[in-house]
Amino acid sequence: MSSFKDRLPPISQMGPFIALAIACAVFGMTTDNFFTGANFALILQQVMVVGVIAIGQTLVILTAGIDLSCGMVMALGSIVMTKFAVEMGMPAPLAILCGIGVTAGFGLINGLLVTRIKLPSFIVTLGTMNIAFAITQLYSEAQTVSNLPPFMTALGGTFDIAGTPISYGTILMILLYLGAWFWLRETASGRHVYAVGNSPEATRLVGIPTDRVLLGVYVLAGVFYGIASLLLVARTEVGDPNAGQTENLDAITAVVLGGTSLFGGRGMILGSLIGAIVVGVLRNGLTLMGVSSVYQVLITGILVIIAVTVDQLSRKGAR
Amino acid sequence: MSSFKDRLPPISQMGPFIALAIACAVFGMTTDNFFTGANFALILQQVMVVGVIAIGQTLVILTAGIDLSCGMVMALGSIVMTKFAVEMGMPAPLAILCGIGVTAGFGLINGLLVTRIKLPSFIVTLGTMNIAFAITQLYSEAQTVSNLPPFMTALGGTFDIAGTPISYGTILMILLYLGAWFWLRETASGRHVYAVGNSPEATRLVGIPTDRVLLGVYVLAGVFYGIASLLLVARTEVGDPNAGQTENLDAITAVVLGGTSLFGGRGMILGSLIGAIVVGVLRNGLTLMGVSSVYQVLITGILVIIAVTVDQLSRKGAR
Amino acid sequence: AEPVIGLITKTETNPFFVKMKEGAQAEAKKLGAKLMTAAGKKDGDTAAQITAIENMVTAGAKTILITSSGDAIIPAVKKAQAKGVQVIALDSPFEGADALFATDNYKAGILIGQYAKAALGGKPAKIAMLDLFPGHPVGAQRHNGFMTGFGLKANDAKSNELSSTPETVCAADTDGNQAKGQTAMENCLQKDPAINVVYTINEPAAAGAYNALKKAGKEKDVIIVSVDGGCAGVADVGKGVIAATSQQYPLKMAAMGVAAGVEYAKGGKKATGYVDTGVTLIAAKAVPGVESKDVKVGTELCWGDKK
Amino acid sequence: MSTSHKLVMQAKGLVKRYGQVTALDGADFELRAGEILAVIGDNGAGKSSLIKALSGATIPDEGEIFLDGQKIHFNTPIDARRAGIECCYQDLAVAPAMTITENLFLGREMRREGFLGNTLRMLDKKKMLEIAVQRMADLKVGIRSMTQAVETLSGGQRQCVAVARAAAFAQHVVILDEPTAALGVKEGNMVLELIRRVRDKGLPVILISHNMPHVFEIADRIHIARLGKRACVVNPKTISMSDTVAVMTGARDPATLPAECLA
Amino acid sequence: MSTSHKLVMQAKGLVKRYGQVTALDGADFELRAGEILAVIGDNGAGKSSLIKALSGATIPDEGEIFLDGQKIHFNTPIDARRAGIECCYQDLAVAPAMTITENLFLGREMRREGFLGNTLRMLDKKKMLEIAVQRMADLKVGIRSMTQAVETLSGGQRQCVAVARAAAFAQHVVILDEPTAALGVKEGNMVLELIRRVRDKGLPVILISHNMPHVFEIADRIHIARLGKRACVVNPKTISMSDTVAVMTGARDPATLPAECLA
Ligand SMILES: Nc1ncnc2c1ncn2[C@@H]1O[C@H](COP(=O)(O)OP(=O)(O)OP(=O)(O)O)[C@@H](O)[C@H]1O
Ligand SMILES: Nc1ncnc2c1ncn2[C@@H]1O[C@H](COP(=O)(O)OP(=O)(O)OP(=O)(O)O)[C@@H](O)[C@H]1O
Ligand SMILES: [Mg+2]
Ligand SMILES: [Mg+2]
Repeated sequence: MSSFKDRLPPISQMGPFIALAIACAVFGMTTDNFFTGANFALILQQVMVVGVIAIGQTLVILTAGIDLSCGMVMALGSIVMTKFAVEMGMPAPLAILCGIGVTAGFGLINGLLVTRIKLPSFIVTLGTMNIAFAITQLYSEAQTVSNLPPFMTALGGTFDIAGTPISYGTILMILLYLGAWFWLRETASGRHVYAVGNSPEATRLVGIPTDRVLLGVYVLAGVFYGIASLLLVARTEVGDPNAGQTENLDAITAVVLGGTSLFGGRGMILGSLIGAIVVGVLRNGLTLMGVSSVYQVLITGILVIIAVTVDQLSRKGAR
Repeated sequence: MSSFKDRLPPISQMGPFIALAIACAVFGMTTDNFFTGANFALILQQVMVVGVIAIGQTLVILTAGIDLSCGMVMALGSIVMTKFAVEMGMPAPLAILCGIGVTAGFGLINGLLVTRIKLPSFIVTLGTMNIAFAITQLYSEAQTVSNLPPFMTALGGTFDIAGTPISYGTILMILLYLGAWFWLRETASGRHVYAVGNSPEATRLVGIPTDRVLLGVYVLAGVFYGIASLLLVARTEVGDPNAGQTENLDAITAVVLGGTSLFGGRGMILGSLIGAIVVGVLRNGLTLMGVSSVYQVLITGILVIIAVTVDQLSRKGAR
Repeated sequence: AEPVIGLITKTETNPFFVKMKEGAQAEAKKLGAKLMTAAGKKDGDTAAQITAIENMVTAGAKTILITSSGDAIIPAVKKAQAKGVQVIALDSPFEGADALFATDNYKAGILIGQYAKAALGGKPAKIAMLDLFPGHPVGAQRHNGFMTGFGLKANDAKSNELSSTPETVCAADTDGNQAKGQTAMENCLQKDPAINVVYTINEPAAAGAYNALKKAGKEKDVIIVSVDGGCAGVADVGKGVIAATSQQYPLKMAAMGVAAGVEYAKGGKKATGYVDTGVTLIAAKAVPGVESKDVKVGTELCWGDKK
Repeated sequence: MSTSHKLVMQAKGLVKRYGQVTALDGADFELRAGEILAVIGDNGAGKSSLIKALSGATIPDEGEIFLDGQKIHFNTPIDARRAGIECCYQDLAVAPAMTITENLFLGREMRREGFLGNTLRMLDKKKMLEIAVQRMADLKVGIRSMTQAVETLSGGQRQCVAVARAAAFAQHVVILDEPTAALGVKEGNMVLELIRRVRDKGLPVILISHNMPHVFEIADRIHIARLGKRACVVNPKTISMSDTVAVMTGARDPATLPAECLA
Repeated sequence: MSTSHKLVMQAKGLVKRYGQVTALDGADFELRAGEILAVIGDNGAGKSSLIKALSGATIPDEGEIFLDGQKIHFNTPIDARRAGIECCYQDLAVAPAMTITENLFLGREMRREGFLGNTLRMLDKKKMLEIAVQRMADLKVGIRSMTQAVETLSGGQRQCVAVARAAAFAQHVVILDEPTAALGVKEGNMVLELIRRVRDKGLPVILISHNMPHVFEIADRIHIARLGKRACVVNPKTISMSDTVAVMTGARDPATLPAECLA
C-alpha cells in the first residue's frame, strides 16, 4: 500500500526540479566556477531571505490569496529589530522578538481584513505594503542602522563542511522548509490550509473554522517574514530601509515556479524552495558568465518561460 | 421587464463609485482647488495612459489571468513608434501602427504560451515583462527619443468646453471604454470572455473555442497597450525608455478597485475606469493638500483599504 | 589572464548609468581588461547589489566599482575587501570604500539654488520641488543643497530628510521619470498657479515639468533647474527648457575606476581618497554672481564624452 | 400520530429571502427522536434552504430553531457540528483536489497515538485510510484507490464520499440532501441500508429525496414542502404515493386529506 | 432486433485510461436512427466516460467512432457541436456567475436583425429572454427570474437549464447524462416528455439514467455498461427490470439471457 514508489512525489510535481537541473547543466558547461561547493553555498545564502519569505507567501497562495506586502513588511521588521537593539539598547533577543512581533502584527491586520471584511487579499496587501513602506521610511528616517550586536548577525556566520562555508542562516531556512512541509503534510491544520484554498465553501460547510485557518495563515506568514528580516539583517549586518523592494515579486515568482497554483489549494512547499533556488541560480550563473545586466534581464525572462514550459511538457508526457 | 431600475447596475457594482465619491468629498473639503473643472480635466489626462492599459488588463483578468507585462510592453511600443518615426523617418501613422503591432505581437506571444502550452499567465507575463524591458533598453540605448512629428502628439492637444481644456486623449480613452463595454456586454464574443473566466471547462464543453477566445483577449490587450503607448507619447511628447515601471501595478490596482475579481468571470469594465480615476484622484488630491511624499504613500495605503472596505460593506448592506 | 573588473550600477535604465557603463567598457577595452556589469532592478535595490558583489568575487573580479544604492552594501563590501578585492565607490559615497570618484550632489544642488535665486531677481519665490522618491540619499542631498543655495533653511548634506519652508509651496515625487514629472508639475500648478521656480531631481523630470508648464502656457514665467548635465539635458538648456543644470561626469568616474582597477591588478596599489570629478553649472544665460558655463561648453563636456 | 414523541429538532416560521426570491416563507419543521423523516417537494420548494438553516449553513432571516427543546442559534456550520449534527449537502461540499480519505475525514482527522500525535499532532494516515476503505466498501462502490483526488471520481462515487462522511461522524442528527440522486440501483440500496443502520443506532435522520419508492420504503414520516412552506406531514403507511405526489405538486389541497394520512 | 436499422453513431473498442484507473476498457456502442437508447450501469461503470468520448469532451486512447458510417475524430467538443451533437453533462457544465438565459444560449447566441446585429454584432437579448422563459416553462420548473445567476438556483433548477440547452440546439444527436437525477417527480416527467418530443422530431437520444422506471418507460433499447465495457444491449419490452438490474450489477451473466431479451 505504501511502497517506495508511492511515496515519491508524482511526476507532476517534479517540474521545478527539472527546470533547476537544466539551468545548472547549462551554467556548469559554460562557466568555470559554477560547479563548486563554495558557489552553491553562496547561492543558498543569497536565496535565504527570499526563500523564507516564500514560505509565508506559499501559505498565503495555497489559501488562494496573495501577499504583496511581504517584502516591505520584512524591511520594516528588520528596521524595528535593529533600531530597538542599537538605539534603544534593547537586548538583541528581545529586539528580534519585537521585530517579528511587528511583522506578525501586519500579518494579523492582513488576516483580519481578509476574514472579517472579506476584502480581496490583493488589495489589502497592496495597502499594507504602502503602509509598511511609509512607516519604515519614517521610523528609520531613511537611514541605515549599523553597529549591530553580534547576536543579531550570528545567523550570517558560517561553518565549514569539507572546506565549503555553510551559513547558519541557510541551515535555518532548510529547517523552516522541513517544518512547514511537515506541518502542511502531516497535521490536520496543515491539510485545512489546502482545503480552504481548494474549496472554501466546502471547508466551511464541513465545520472547519475557515476564518480562523486564514487568519492563522496570515499571522504565520508574518512570522516567516519576521524571520526573513532577521536573516536579512544577519546577511547584510545592517538594518536597511531600502530593503524589500523586489522581494515580493521574487517570492511570488519562486512560489509559482515551484508549481503552486495561484488559484489556491494545489502545490507543495518544497517546490517554492526549488523555485527560489532557480531564481538565485539564474542570477548567479548569468553573472558568472559575464552577461551584462540588461541581457541578464532578457535571458532571465526567456529562461523563466522555458523552465515552466519544460515543467508543463513533462507533466503532459506523464499523463 | 426593463424598467429604469432594472437597467441601473446592481448596488453590488456601485462600490467603486462610492469610493470615488468619498475620496472626492474629502479632498473637496480639505483643499481649495480640487473641485474645479480644470482639475478634473487634468486628472483625466493624467490617468488616460493607465486607464487604457487597464482596459486590456481587465480583459485578461476577466479570463482569470493576469498580465504583468502591460507596462513594459507599453514602454516598448512607445519607443518603437517614436524611433521608427524620428530615426527611420517613417511617416507617423505607419510608425504608430508598427508600435501597436509590436505590442499586439507581445500579446500574441503571451496568448500562445497561455493557450498552447497551458502556462499560468502570471509566469508567462513575468517573462515577457522582462523581455520587453530588456528590448526597450537595448533598442533605445536608454535614451529618450524627442522631436516627434506633430501627428504623433496630436492626441495630447486640448479643446475647450466651457473654459475647461479637455484633451483628445481623454476623449479617446472614454470612447475606448464605451467600446469595450459595448463589446463585453452586448456581443457574443464579449460574453464568452466572461464565460471562459467563470468556468473554462463548462465553456469548453458547450463547444466554445476557449483557446481562441483567450488568444483574442491577449492580442486585444496588446492592442490596447499599443494605444496607451501612443497616448503616453502624445502626453509627454517623447519616447521614454523609463516609462512603464509602475503602470502594471497601477493598472491591476485600478481593475481590482473597480470590482473585477482576480478569479475571473466577474466584474465590469467601467469599474476599471473608475478605479483608475480613484488612483489619479488620490495622487492629485494628496499633492494639492501638500502632503509630503512618504505620507502620501502611507495615506494612499490606508485610503485604498478604506475604499474597498466601504465598497464591501455597502454590498453587505444591500443584501 | 586579463584583469576582471566589476561594475555595479544602481539601475540600467538611467542614461547616467548607461553612460557610465559605456565609459567603463571603452576604457576596459583600451586597457585590456574584462568588464562584468550588474545592476539593481530599481534605485534602492541593495539586495541585488549585494548579490552582485558576491557573484563577482566568485567570478574572480579583483576590483569592483559600485554606485551604491544604500549603506546596506557596506558589510558585503567589507567581506569582499577581506578577500583582497579593491572596492571603489563611484558617484555615491559610502563608508569603507577604498576610493571615491564622485560628484558632490549637495554642491550640485547648491549651484542650481544659487542660480535660481539670482535669476529670480528678488521676486518672492514660489518653488515647486520635484523629488525622486522617499528615502533616497541623492534625492535628499540635491533637494537640501538646492534650498541651501537658494538661501532657505535646509538640512545638511548628511540628512536623508527633505526640508521644506513656506517658499516651497509644492513637493511631489517623480521617480526621475518624465511622465511622472509632468503629472507632478500639473498637480503643483493646480495647487499654486503662481509657481515661478521649479527644482527637479534630474533632466527627464525637468522635461516633464516643462511640458506641463507649456500646456498651461506658463513656460516663459518659470525657472526650471535640474541636475545631471546629460547631453539631452544640456540640449534642453540650449532650447530654454531648463534654465540651468549642474553637470556631472559619469564617463570620467567610470574611466578612472577602470584605470585604477587595471593598475591594482598589475600589482600596483589600491586607489585611495576622494577624487571630485567635478560639478559644472551649465546655463544658457549667465546671471551675475554665479559662475556658469554656456551650452557649447556643456555639450562638449556632456557626461565626459570628450575629456 | 401520537404527539408524545420527543422532538429532537423543531423549527417555527423560518423565513429566508434572497433578493426578490423568497426561498423559505414561514416554514415549520419537526424531527422526532429516532425517526427517519423524509422531506419531499418540487424543485425550488425550499428543501435545501430548510436544511441549510437547520445545519447552520445559512442564517434564516426570521424564525426559531430548537434542539432538544432548547432554542438555538447556529451562526456557522461549526456550531451545528459541535451539537453533533452532520449534513450531506446537495452540492456535496467536497474539496475536489483532495483525496477521498482526506475528504472523508476533513475536519475530523485522527491523530497518531503517543508523542507523534500529541505533541507533533501528526495525522494517522494509515488508520484513516483503513477506515475509509472500510466505509466505501460498506457502500459497495467500486473505488479503486482511496488516494485518488475526489475530482477524478465519477458522479456517483463522489456522492458516496459525501454520504459516508455525514453518516460516519454524526452524534445527534444526520441530514442527507438527495443522497442517492447520482447513485446506481445497487449503491442506492446500500445508502438506504446505511440510513437504516444509523437510525438503528438511535440517531434521527432527515432525508431529502425525489425518489418516491425510496421514500416510501424507508421513511417513518414524510414532510411535504411546497412554495417555501410545510404543506403537511404525512404517514407513508397510510397514504398512497399518488396522493402524496398530488399534494407535493399542488394538485390536491392537504386539508382534503383524511386525518389518518397525516402524521 | 432487426439489424437493418441505420446506425447514427457507432463506437468500437473504446479505451480510456486515467493513470492506473481504466475508465473504458474496450467499450462498443451503437445508436440507431430515431431511437431513445438508455445507458445504464453501476457507479463508475464508465457511462460518463463513454459519452464524453462520443461528444469530444475527452479523446479516447484507443478505439474508433463512426458518425453516419463515417469514421470521425472529435478533438474538442467544438467538433461534436459542428456535427450537430449536443450533450448535457453530469456535472452540468454551466457558468455559475452567468444568468439562466446566458447559459441557455452560451455559444449559440442570437443576434439582432439588421445593422445592429450584422455590423455591430449586437445580441438580441430580448428574444433570447423570451425563448428562455418559454423553454423553462415547458419543463414546468418554477424559476422566478431568467436573469438570476445560475449559482443562485436550486440543484434541480440548475439541471433543467442544462437539459433545456442540450435539447434546444441539437441537429443530429442528443446526449443526456443523468438528466433527471436532481429533479422532482413533476419536473422529471417533463424531461421525459421533452425527450419524447425530441425523438419525435427524428433525433436519436442517448439517455444515461439510474432511474429504472424512467428507463423502462421511455427507452427503445437499453445499453448495459459494466466495468468499462458494454455487457449487452437489452429490449425493455421483453426483459424484466430485475433481470436488467441483475446483469447490470454482475449478478447474472448476460450470456444466460434468453435471446429475445437482447436488442
Ligand atoms: N443563494 C441564493 N440566491 C438566490 N436565490 C436562491 C439562493 N439559494 C436558493 N435560492 C432560491 O430559493 C429557492 C429554493 O431553493 P432550494 O435550493 O431550497 O430548493 P430545493 O427545494 O432544494 O430544490 P431542489 O429539489 O431543486 O434541490 C429556489 O427558487 C432558488 O432559486
Ligand atoms: N479524470 C479522471 N481521472 C481519473 N479517474 C477518472 C477520471 N474520470 C473518471 N475516472 C474514473 O473512471 C471510472 C469511470 O468513471 P465514469 O464517470 O465514466 O463513471 P459513470 O459510469 O459515469 O459513473 P456514475 O454513475 O457514478 O456517474 C471511475 O472509476 C472514475 O473514478
Ligand atoms: Mg435542493
Ligand atoms: Mg457518470
